[in-house]
Amino acid sequence: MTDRYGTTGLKFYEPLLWEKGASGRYGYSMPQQDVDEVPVAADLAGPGPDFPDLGELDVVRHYTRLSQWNFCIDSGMYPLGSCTMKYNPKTNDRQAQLPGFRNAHPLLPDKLAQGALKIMYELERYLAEITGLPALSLQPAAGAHGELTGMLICYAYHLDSGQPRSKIIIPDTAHGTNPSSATLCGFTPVTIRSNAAGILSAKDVAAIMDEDTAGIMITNPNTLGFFESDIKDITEIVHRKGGLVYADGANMNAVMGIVDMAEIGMDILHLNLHKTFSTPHGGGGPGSGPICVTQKLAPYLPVPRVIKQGNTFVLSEDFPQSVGKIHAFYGNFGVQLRAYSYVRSMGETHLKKASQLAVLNANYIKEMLKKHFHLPYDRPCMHECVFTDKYQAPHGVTTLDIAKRLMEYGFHPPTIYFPLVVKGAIMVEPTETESKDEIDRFIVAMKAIAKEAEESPALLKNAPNITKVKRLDETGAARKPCLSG
Amino acid sequence: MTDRYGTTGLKFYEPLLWEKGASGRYGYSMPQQDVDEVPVAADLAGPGPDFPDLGELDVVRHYTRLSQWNFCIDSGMYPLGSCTMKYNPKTNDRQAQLPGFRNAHPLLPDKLAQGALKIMYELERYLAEITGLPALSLQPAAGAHGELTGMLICYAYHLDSGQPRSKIIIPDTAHGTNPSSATLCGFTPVTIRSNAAGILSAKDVAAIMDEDTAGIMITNPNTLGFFESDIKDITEIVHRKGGLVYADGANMNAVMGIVDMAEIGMDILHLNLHKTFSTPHGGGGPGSGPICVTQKLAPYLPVPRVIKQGNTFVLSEDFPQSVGKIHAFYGNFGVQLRAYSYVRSMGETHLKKASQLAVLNANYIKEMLKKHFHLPYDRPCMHECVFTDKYQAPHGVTTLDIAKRLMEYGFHPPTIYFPLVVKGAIMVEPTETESKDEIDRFIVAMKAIAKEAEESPALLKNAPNITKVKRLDETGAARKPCLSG
Amino acid sequence: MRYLPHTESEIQQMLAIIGQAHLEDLFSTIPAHCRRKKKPNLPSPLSEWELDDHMNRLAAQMPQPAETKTFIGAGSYHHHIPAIIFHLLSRSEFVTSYTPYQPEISQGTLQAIYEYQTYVTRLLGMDVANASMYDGASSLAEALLMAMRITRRKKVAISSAVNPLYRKVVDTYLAPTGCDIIEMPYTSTGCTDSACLRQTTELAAVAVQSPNFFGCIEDLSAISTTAHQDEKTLMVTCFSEPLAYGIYKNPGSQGVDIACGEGQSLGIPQSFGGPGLGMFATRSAYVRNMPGRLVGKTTDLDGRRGFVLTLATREQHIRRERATSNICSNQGLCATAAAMYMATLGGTGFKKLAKLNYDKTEYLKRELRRIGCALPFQATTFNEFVVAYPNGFDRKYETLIEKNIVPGLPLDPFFPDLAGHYLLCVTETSAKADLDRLVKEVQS
Amino acid sequence: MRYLPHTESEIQQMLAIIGQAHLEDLFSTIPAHCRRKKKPNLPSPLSEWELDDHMNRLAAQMPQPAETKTFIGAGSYHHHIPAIIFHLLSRSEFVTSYTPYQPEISQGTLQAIYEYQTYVTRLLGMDVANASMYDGASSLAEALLMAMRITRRKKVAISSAVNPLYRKVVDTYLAPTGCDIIEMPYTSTGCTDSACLRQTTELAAVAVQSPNFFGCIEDLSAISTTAHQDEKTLMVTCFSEPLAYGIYKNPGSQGVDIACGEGQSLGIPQSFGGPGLGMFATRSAYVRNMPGRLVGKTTDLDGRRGFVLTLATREQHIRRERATSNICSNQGLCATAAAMYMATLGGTGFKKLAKLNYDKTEYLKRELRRIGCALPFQATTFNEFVVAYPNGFDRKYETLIEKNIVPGLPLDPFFPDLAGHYLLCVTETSAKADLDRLVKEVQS
Ligand SMILES: Cc1ncc(COP(=O)(O)O)c(C=O)c1O
Ligand SMILES: Cc1ncc(COP(=O)(O)O)c(C=O)c1O
Repeated sequence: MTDRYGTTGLKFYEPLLWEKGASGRYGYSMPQQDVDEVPVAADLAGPGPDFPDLGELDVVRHYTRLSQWNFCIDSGMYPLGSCTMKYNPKTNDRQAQLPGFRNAHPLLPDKLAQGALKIMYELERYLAEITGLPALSLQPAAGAHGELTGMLICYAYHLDSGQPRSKIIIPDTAHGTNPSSATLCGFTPVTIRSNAAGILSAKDVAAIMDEDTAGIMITNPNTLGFFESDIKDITEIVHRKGGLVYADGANMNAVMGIVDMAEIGMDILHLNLHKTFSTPHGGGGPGSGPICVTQKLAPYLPVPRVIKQGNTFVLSEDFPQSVGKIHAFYGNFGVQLRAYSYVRSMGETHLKKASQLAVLNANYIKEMLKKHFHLPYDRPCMHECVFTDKYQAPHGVTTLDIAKRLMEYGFHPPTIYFPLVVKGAIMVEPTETESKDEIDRFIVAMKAIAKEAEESPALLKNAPNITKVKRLDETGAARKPCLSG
Repeated sequence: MTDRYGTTGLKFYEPLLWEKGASGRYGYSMPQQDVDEVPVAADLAGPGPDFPDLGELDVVRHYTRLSQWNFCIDSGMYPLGSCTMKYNPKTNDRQAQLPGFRNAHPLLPDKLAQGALKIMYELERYLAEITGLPALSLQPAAGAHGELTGMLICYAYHLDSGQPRSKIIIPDTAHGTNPSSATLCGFTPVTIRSNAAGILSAKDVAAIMDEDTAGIMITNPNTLGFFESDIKDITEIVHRKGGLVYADGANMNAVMGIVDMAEIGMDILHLNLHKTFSTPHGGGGPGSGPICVTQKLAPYLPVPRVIKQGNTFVLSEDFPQSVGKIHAFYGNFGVQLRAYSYVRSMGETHLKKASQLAVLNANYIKEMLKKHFHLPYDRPCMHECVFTDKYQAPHGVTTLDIAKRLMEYGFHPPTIYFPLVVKGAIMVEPTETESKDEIDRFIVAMKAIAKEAEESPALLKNAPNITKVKRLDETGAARKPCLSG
Repeated sequence: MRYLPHTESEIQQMLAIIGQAHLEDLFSTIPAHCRRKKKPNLPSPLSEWELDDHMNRLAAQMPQPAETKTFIGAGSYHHHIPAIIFHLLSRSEFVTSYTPYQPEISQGTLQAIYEYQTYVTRLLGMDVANASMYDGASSLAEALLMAMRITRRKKVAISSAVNPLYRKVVDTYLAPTGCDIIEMPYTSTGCTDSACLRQTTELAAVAVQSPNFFGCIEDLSAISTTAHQDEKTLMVTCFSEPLAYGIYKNPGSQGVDIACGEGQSLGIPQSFGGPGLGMFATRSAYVRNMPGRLVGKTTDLDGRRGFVLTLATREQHIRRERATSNICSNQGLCATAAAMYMATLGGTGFKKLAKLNYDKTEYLKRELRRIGCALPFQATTFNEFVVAYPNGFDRKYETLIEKNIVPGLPLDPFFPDLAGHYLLCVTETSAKADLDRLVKEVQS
Repeated sequence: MRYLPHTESEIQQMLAIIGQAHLEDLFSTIPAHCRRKKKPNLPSPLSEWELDDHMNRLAAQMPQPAETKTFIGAGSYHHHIPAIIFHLLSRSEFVTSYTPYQPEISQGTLQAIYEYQTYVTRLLGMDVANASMYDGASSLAEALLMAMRITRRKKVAISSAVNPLYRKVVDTYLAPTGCDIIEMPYTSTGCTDSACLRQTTELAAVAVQSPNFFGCIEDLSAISTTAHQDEKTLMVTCFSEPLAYGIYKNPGSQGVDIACGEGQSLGIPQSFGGPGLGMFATRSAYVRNMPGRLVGKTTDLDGRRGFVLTLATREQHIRRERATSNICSNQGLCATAAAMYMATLGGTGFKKLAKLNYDKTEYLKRELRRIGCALPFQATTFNEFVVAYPNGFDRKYETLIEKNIVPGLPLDPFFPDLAGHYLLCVTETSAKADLDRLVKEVQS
């Protein structure tokens, strides 16, 4: 038996799809031609796509093999900071596959869609309870999409009040989507630095908040894993100058049932259902980024909105101040449905417990590893903690090397080099679904790596060796992009 | 790019279940205690099992990791001779999961079970058409179970005719289950040798068939992959002495739509639905081994039998000559249902084509490899072909070494050391679902290994190196068995 | 056909290598008189979508789980199955692999079965368990054959409270052996009357079931003691509801030599009776007489832990006519499902769930008694029991079925003297409201 | 809760290490006035089985696919999805992984997306495609933003035959940019009238949809030519039914600069409108202006082929406020599904399936014309078309819905001038018999 969960075994090479197949082979069960063939207008007709012809087994093997090259939550701990890679319950997938949902057309008459509308309506209510913000839209398809929607609301709000504003305050710890979403709405980001404790100081906000500033985008807990304890002062400052407070709720997993976002002065907040609410991330999406607002801003929410008329749910477009539509239909309903199942399974008690355990896990890791990895802010953290490679740097070892070596121990690396304000950041978010055993093994691995960094740094510099491929030439990839075959 | 499909990558170590967990953790959603607790009689009460307490994610990771240590059809070619490892269509699994089937109680009143009974009734009809044998029972749960049922029928038949018989003729190429099943019914196997062409000679059968011999168990095509071309003479000889001919139909995949088993004189035959009819083997089962008989033997089939009364299907026990029951209910219905879906998907044309292509693939491999591996019988084969390690032996390389090295090329080894009559047998059954590309890659691998055997035999003797574990101490395992932890 | 990958030109290329012109030529070794003239008469092929429609229609003719309440057990039990089990069990690596003949690339299956074997020994209190048998009935038959082999005797005693379907299978398996089968009656409490054993000698085995067919818990210790008065005789216990051992003493602690039965209730869908899971366990002393596959722990060349099929010299592929059984393919995937299920429950959950089944059953028993139904057997039960419904219930039975309630299994086909009696089963899947509804319907 | 693995004693051990006594103490950095007093008011937790029941009941309130025939497309299409896609796509390795930031252990996702990008370029005849956008509507909006960035212009022309829902999304996205949106009318044939472009200058982009919202195939070459009379102007085409390119000329061959749209019809369940798949492709020249992730081919230290996320300097996490888009998570799993679907169809199957959709649609058009329905637009269509049902159809519409037929989408909410007109969709999932039934019902 071994301490190292990372080991090796047989994997399969698999060519690209178009390196396989034979013309005329097929993998699809073509329905009968039970009507006459009609010629296609010659001037419009095209040759059709040049795809290889594959058999059913060709496709099955291709993707089975490909899948086996991936790390995933179900194969091991995935402590990717800011991403909340918690366990994705299988029962939620079961619910999403029910034929009544899976096959529902989005433009069915409302009366044929009561089951789906009820889910959306109730999920909105639950998320309103959890965030404290009473009105919301499930339409945004991901976190950044939620941010954009929120910024559009912010833009529309100021426009309506007759004074469009041009700036927005964004902390230096913010996720890249924040400034980018703000820019899309014509706002110029004004960066504000976090203080020595890794949070914002109210006085710094006061110093730059003015009447041309639309508001502030704030992540709380922030991406260093700290609660913005000046938040009430900050929101007051912003509000006093007529600004709005946008909350990036990506880190909601730390404070469910603990903080009411409305009470602390947040006006607009997006959630990431694919983080806090346990929906799977699918190797990059689909996610879901509901946008929650105060009553005052409710009229600006995207349409249609699900409303209840007596016992019936209907989709209403009748919100003249609405920013409009942000998705062709109602967002990623299949993801919302999974989050709905999650909330119904957890209830209030377990959601709060989840936050407590997420914070417990992070603080435990922080305590256990802080002698081995430099902790830029040595104070209690929330759901994630940020280390750096400072202790390892003298041995020529970087955060990247540590991350790559960790793979060989059977763990997915933490988020690295983010937030940008921490040099060589190693951002660990264990989530509550990792057990103490698993966390302890992670700690053992990290300590071993810290030791290796001193004693045999080459092990780290050359890692990973046991993965399907070794380090890849990313510079070459960007210099001469080859984006299709 | 590489010729070798076998490569390595990250796998995960995973402890035994009881090396994980923490007392009080749980992974099961316990339903509400909505009735009073009632004490259990103290004299009968036990402590309950000593199982570790695991969380849902513990279990998910455990089996996800374990699964990744397996080779399977969906990951690569699995040319295990005599096992017909063809592609298992996913749509058949879908059908078996339909709630109406999946949750059906076997003792439902017939009128509530019409859907299931219809499937069983129709599958019997289809298999009767395919084999040519008109009556059958789906009750046997696997091939060997079918053999046992067949031998019980043979036993009952002779008993009814007033002359129990004590012997049964079994070729030396037979699968081990044949003599073993016969023995269970009190028959003494009399071994008969195959001739220089790898088949039985009618005259050899004639020489030993007598009135104390219950019949013959014959596999056709046999396990060397040859059609028993004397079969008509053989069945006549056996019949003339009052014997019955039992056919092991494990190799039916070679002759669907090509040979009618009744026409060539077979009286009883079992099929392996988990071979010929594409149901998955599940790492060892469940299978299904329907037993098919002539009209004369129909009264002996196990009960209950599905019969049609008007438009209704009923289970009837009313067959007084029946051998009785061989399974508590009706066999592996979930497997039968998959075979039913397969037959309905294939129809007559594609089943015949499947046999033709299975034979095509085997003969192609035989031709391409016979210069590299010794072919003990150089003649056209059916669905499988048998090589030996004779050319490699001078280099100290055995069939086992070849098999192990093949893993490193990304293929599952063929069946080895069976049939017993061929020294160092390498029995290759590609099946029809392997494409020419895949077969060609297999041939390339086999040729490369033949070359390696000459040039660097150590590569073979030390193989496999890239698998999760290397060669295991099987002798030690048997000498000091450790069968539980 | 999408499962057949060969294009016409590939077929031609391959035929050319073989030296044949047509696919038909490949069958030249089959004499002309052996080739069939008539094609099999099969329905024409369905597309994937037609098959879906067809199967949806057939499945719709079966009771729909959300609508129908079936209070039947009798060897097949409706328990909740966690979604993770379906998810994990459907992984291709488990589903589409063969028996693990090549251990280096089958460690997943092998470790899973080794763990299954371990869980079974812990559940039943036995030393060794095999990798599975076909089902509970054939397990029992094989247990008796094993006892006959060990003792070289040809007489067994079997309780009449053993599931009658299992007894029929035993009869079938034992028919050619000339074994004498003595039936032990059941008493008025619903348990086996082993008194007759005292007059019987030369028994290879004494076989009972616990919980027995009537749901009653047998006093295994007492019967074992009686059986073992002849020290050669083996005590065999079977079961169809192993969940009972979550609250009741296990067979191993009560002198049982072979414990076997059906494991369907451990996370395997009912699926109209199969595939289920034959469980089989015994004492170490008998391991080399066991039927079925065994997975053993060992080490690889580097000293790492690994698992292999072992003690194969008992089996048909090595020992042929002298094998301990003819079994080859077993119910491996079902054994894996059962292990997953037991792992998910954990020891704590297993006990709690068993207790919940018991409590709900006791509730229904009390309620039925309250409305005046007779419960003929007084012995302790687990999640099944026999009830005598009021006179004239036959007609109501049909009405209830119309109302999507199957109020138990009528016992007269199996026990003519129990006409008018029904075998009822209650699991955790029945809410109190379901039980109340049944009681109300019976009463009304 | 089975998702929360910590036992009480583990919690205590961990708290001890941290130096706290209670879980609550972990939140000491949150000022007291920031802690909520009122608990969120949520329904109490459901067990796995209660959740199943609850969701079964809700799903049962939706049309059941076997019973209901929905003849609506309009951006969401009912196509058959092979069982293998569900099977493969549900593999944990695809489902529970994050964006492939660590390529060494994400090659499965990366190769799958690289293949997806390749298939998209081949289908659309474009040079490069990204790894996906949120949906068809937001893809179109991003395409226009991209055109505005490239051209540094603030005016776009968009066809009124573009899906009105997409146009609304475009309006929303473009609102803060101050961009002028000029609407191109549609002609009596159902296609875009691009005549107005001649009088318009300084356009960043001209955007049409083909097949357009009415199902009509646009003459993309002609419109491109007009648009490109100003060589800076970008020609943008969107689509919601990419299957059409199985029989019709692709955008790339018709002078299109950005082709984008919705890929739901490529093997993704309709799922009440999402998750779907935003497809996005352009010419090589514009690759560094593209929004969204890109996977590129490269080699590892040993020279082996591998894949990485590339050209990230366009993206928000590097470029922040100067990024080409704010998109981060996209619809990766849906892109993988689409690749699987296209791979399963193959080139031959893709063309054949497209043709079958077309043939069936032509059949229904002919039959509806036969019974006297007017089909206002004469342009060639793919699998959708507009029909004017007989007067007084509104009432029959309700009756048909009772009969489980949804006979198209009423167009008046979107195009008041098309009151009484319906948009119908026919795919391979409708058998001739279904179409005949619809015709009969309309006629009766
Ligand atoms: C803090 C923060 N904000 C916003 C986002 C963007 O969310 P999404 O990827 O769903 O668009 C992320 C995602 O990583 C994040 O971590
Ligand atoms: C020729 C032959 N006969 C019989 C059997 C036994 O079938 P089963 O494993 O289904 O019991 C096999 C299985 O390998 C076989 O190959």
